[in-house]
Amino acid sequence: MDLRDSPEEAAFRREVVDFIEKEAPRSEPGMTFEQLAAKGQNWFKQMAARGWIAPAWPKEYGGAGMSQIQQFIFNEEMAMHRAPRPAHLIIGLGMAGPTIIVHGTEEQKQRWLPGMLAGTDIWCQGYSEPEAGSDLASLRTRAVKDGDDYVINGQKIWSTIAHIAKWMICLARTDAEAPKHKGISYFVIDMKSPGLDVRPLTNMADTHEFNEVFFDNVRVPKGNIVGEENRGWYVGMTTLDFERSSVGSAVGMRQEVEEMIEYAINNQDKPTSALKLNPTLRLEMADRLIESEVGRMLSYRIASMQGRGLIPNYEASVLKVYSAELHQRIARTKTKVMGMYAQLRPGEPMAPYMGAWCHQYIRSIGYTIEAGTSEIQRNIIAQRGLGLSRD
Amino acid sequence: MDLRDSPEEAAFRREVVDFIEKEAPRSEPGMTFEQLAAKGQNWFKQMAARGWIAPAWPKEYGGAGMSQIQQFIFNEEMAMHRAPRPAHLIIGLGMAGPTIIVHGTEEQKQRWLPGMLAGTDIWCQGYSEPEAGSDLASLRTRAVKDGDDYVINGQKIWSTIAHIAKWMICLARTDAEAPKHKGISYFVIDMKSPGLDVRPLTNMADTHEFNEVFFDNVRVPKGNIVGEENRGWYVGMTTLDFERSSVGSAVGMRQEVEEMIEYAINNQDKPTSALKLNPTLRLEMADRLIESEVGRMLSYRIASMQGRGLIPNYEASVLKVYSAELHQRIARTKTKVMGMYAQLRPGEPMAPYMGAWCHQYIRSIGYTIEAGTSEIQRNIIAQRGLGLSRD
Amino acid sequence: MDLGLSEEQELLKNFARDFLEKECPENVVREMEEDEKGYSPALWKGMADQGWCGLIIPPEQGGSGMGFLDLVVLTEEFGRALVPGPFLSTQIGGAIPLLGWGSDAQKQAHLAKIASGEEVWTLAATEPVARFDAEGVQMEAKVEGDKLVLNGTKLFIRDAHVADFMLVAVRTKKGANAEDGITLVAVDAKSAGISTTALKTIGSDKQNEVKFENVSVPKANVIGEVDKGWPILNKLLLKAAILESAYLVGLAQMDFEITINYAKERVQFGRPIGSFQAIQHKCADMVTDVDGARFLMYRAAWSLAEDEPDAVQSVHMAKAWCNDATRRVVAHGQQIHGGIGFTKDYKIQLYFRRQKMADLMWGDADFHRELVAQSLGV
Amino acid sequence: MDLGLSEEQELLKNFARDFLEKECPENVVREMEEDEKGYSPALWKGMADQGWCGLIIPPEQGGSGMGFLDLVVLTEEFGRALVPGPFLSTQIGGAIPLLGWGSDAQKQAHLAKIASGEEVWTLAATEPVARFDAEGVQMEAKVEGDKLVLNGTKLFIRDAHVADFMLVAVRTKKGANAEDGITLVAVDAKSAGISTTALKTIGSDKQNEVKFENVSVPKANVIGEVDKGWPILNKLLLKAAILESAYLVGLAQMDFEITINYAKERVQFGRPIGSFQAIQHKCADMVTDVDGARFLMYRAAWSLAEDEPDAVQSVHMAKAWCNDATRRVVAHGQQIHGGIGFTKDYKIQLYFRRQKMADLMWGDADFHRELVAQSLGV
Repeated sequence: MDLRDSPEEAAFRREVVDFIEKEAPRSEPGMTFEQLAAKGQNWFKQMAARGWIAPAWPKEYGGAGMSQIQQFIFNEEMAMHRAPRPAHLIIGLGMAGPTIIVHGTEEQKQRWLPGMLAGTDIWCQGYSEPEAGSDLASLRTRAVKDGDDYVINGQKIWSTIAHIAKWMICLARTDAEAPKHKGISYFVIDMKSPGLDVRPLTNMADTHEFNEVFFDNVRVPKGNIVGEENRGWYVGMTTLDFERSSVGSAVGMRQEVEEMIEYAINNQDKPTSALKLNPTLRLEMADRLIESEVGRMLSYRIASMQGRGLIPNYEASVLKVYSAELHQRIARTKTKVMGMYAQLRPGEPMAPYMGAWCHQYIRSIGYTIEAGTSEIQRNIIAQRGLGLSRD
Repeated sequence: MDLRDSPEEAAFRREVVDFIEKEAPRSEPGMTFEQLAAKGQNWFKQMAARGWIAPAWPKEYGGAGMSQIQQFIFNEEMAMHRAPRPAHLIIGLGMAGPTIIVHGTEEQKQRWLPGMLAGTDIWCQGYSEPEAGSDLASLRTRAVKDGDDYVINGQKIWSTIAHIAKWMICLARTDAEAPKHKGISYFVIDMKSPGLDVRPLTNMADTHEFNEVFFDNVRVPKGNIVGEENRGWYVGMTTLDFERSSVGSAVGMRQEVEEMIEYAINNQDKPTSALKLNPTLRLEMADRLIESEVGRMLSYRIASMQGRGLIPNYEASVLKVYSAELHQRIARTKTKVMGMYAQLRPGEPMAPYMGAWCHQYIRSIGYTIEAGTSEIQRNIIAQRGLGLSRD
Repeated sequence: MDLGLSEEQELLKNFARDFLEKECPENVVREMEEDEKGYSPALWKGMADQGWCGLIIPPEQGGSGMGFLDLVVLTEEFGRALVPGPFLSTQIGGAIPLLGWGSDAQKQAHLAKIASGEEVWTLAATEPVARFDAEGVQMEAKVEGDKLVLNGTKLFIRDAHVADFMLVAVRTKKGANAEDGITLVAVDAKSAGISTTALKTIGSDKQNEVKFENVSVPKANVIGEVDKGWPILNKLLLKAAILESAYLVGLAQMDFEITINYAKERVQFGRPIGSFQAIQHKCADMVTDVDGARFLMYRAAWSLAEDEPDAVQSVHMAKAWCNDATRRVVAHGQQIHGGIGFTKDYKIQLYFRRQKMADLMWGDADFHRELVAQSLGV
Repeated sequence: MDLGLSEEQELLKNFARDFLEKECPENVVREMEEDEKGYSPALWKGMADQGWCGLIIPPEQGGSGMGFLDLVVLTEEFGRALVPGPFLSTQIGGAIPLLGWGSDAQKQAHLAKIASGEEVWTLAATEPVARFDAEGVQMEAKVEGDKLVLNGTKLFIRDAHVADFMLVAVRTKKGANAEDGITLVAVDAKSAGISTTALKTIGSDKQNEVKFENVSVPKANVIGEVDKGWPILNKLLLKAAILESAYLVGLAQMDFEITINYAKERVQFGRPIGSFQAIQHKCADMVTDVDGARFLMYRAAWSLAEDEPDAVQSVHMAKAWCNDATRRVVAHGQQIHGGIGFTKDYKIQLYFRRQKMADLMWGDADFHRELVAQSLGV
């Protein structure tokens, strides 16, 4: 048990901090994907030059080959310094890339990985469908072999940034007769394919992250299947595991809470000060700080396990459900810090923090839904983690 | 909508209050069943003389024949004045009696009702078994016909005050082949029957309320079946409905919270004052007061429905689960009011309120379990009340 | 003793529900979010024709002659349908104060016009300090002869942009006791020196910043007496809190019903999600919260209408609980809906956003809880 | 950077678990609840023989030479097994203060005896005012020549009835600053004028009222300096809070494990209750709370052991969270057990009752949360 960096870790942390302090712009509240991509362009290039844009990828594929602990340090410092992450590239770098590295052919790697690293190719994901959300394996988008192609028909939903993506990783059913997990294949689809239609899906926070994607006889060459035909479910699960084990958000939470406390303190002499008007708020803020520290420890725990070569089981789901729910509580406490001003949305000049906290209050509703609802996560913890039987 | 008493209701309330003020002793914290029975003897006789010991029973059977609203007023005033209820008689008066009135023969009524009213006969209940708790219908105690008797073998558990009871209402299986709800009969059993063995079951609050009851070839005359043979499940459900619709506890909660606040205020000048040492406690007490008022309204709602001749459906379960969980929160807040002294148990001279609040902190754990766990109640609300399908 | 609705109230409720389902469906609510005025004159006229604008105004002045409790019942239905427009503002800023404390001349001049829907009013109480107590009223007005001259800013004023009159709380005297020196004055919204700027809010209701620059108002427009406005404003704020609570109850009830229906219809893993215990138990908690909120609100509304000794405490209890309980309800509503509920196109988010709006308006739960604690002497 | 245990700590933990499963099974715990002494001398001897009594004492004084973090790991196992007896009291009242602030003579006189299990110590800090801050120390002692004379009452003193020495916090000077004028003095429990009365507590631990009547103690028994005891006591209370948190973590872990096993075995409606989603989700929340409590406690223990700048804040965080999280765990544990868990005969209630005991000891969640808030400057 030692929370201090080893000399090597400390050296690495210094390197990260130096780099960030020298090169990184600061995140600003409420930036869109497009604004982020524009503002961070040079910064993301600098990251890519070091392989740091893909910290987990092996060096041979252009990543940084960081150990789990190094990734943790990297994530922590990025969050502490509010250095922008290339959120528009995350599906490529965080999900598609790692999956292709594990399951792809050499040719596929050569074809797709460089564009991800260069930041030129934006990727998106086509997993969920209107009737296949938590029950993803019941997906109905069909891919039928026709010569050297597959012809895809169906619909995907919640495809983040599909509207600016060049490629999509997509699960489609290639064998309608097989048991539901065993007839699915994992495709890479060119978003410019004829018959593919992207329609924006504005969320309740009034932002456009998600899209619906419709496939009307979209042809995909068979060379775009990653892994074996009909084994796509398991290929796809690799991707989800990558998604789940990313512990970045928990690390940033304490930072977020401290920012909130700082705001409250800085404004405590104003007549609108919530600290003055609401005597329990200081204790509520203390609770959020404690809880964010618990979240940080739950992610340290995972990094520690990985650092020792252990494979987290239920621990990632614990972190996911805990962080998502805490994020919602933090968002709510932030509204209390703003009092009546909490209702002012982005675009309203009087809104504190450019309305970002109001936006977050709404946006955070999605945290307990996306990437596996809290209900599904609790099922996983109970069944996979604790060995309770399925009902 | 009118929360004020009608003139008739006001007159009745005056009558109740006058009677209580004139005759009733005050409840004391932490009294056992035996102490209560002893202390309240004269008072219970007075109540019986007016039929008020069985407020809901028809007058023809010696009850008060009170309307639902009158019962509500009666319960409310009893709670407000901390007048002792004949808790040792409650299974007879509140469950067995009403069931016999509905399902019993004239002979059975003549035989059993007077002793209940006179307070001479204490009744207990034999429903649950070790393997049949929430899943009561899977009970396995067998009753086999043998001449004019039934011979009973098996075991019951959680039989409150079986150790001082004269009679038990008991569900036993009379047809092992029938579907599980359809082979059960409702018996009245003499607790002095040979082969019947009562063993005390001390609870975690270190008090003896519950018992295990063992049946080793206990003979029960067939005249002791209430209702038809094999229809006992439905007879028994009548009893449970009587249990569920008793809204007394919710009415008393606000009284309890006010008592707590009074204690905190009375002690606020002492150096041990929790109000002084714990600045959030006042708001926590305010929350308990608000919540107790919600509980009171949820029970008013039921009384109002009954007053209009409507039959509550899920509403009784809402009240049950709400009250039980609130009771636990109240018990916890009380421990905060006492600070370190909260850990002192009954029997410890230094314990505030004779240790009753410490006892309540432990005892209240049972509230969300007994008479249908909160899980079962929520199932009932969702399925019976909201029409969601069973899984 | 009866917590149920009277026959008349049942009629009002059912009629309102039918009317609003027809006249104020989801698409109207959505259109009005984007609309500059924020309400449909046709719907407003329809509501006035039903006698709702004058619900509590006596028949002699063209009203329906019903009472505050009836208004509460109607407001619940407004919450259910998320009715846009200045209805509540006009009741809180106009009908209630005029009826309660207006002079005969003031009543004569305005009540009939309010009842007919001709006049829109709003209460302009809060300022940039955004507090609901007497110290929140800081904007000054100077009494000059038979006029008051107003200077300053009011903030978070609903429907000020379409109001004909604003009931403005001003400070006419400064002293140690903040409750002394507040004056309520009815200001013609067309007066020179008034400017309003719309705010972009989470509830897409129409709140405004209102600036007063040397706005001159006849002293005859004072409601009650100069410097003695606080008891009136305080009472008004209590009534407003109850009406907002009623709105929250109606809103939460509908959120709950939409959610239950969704849980019955949405199939995953080969069965309706409403058959999963995790969903069932959330639904059970939702109905408990909605019911509890409704009956606590009724109880407070009744106490307030009857001027019972515990009226003030029970209003604080009700708003505190309604805020918290309905927040839990709409959170469950979103969670049970999952992804679909997170889209702007689906209706449930309309409820989630307005819950926050109504929660903040007239004091959040912490504010009212604090006042409950004070009422206990702790 | 590593939150895991060292190899040595893993060994210690596993060995302790095995030893305690064998030597301190449920029946021992139950017997000691009723026992006047409250612990079994044989078990105490066994623990001393394992080197546990002297775990943090250097080998030169007969100890095992391990550190505070190792003591934390061991304490977790004590919580798991609900080990009765004055182990923690002796560490908090004796080993830790003597090692940290004792004179060479004091160390010489006592450490070896503590390590061998010969001497039992306890910290006598709290009084009838029952506070864990400097103002809580009000009992006076007069310095008379080379003696201190103690008069007053200490309350909630664990194991005082079997202690050989008590580390008593007394007030030797009164002034505006409560932190000035506190003295810590080691008092021989057999001194004339001391009387102890056992308290009947929810945790069935052995707490006492201890009365001091003109108890005369050599000045040489002062730990640290006269009047300057608060910094020591404060540090001791922080360490005590962490050890109590570790005890809570172990206790909650075991409560959770017992409950999971019960949920797997108990059949109702033809299936294990652990297959019901309502139970599964409670179990998922339990493991989240236990894990969170453990790692936050480790983090604070490490900071405290290393004297990190955030040590004090992290201890307050840890005790606040451990109190609340373990309370949720034992409540779920009871609920999942249903009726059987409500009986005195079944083991789960032993955990529920001790959770409350450890929750209250060295400051409840509200106390520590308040200190976290103060540390934030709000």
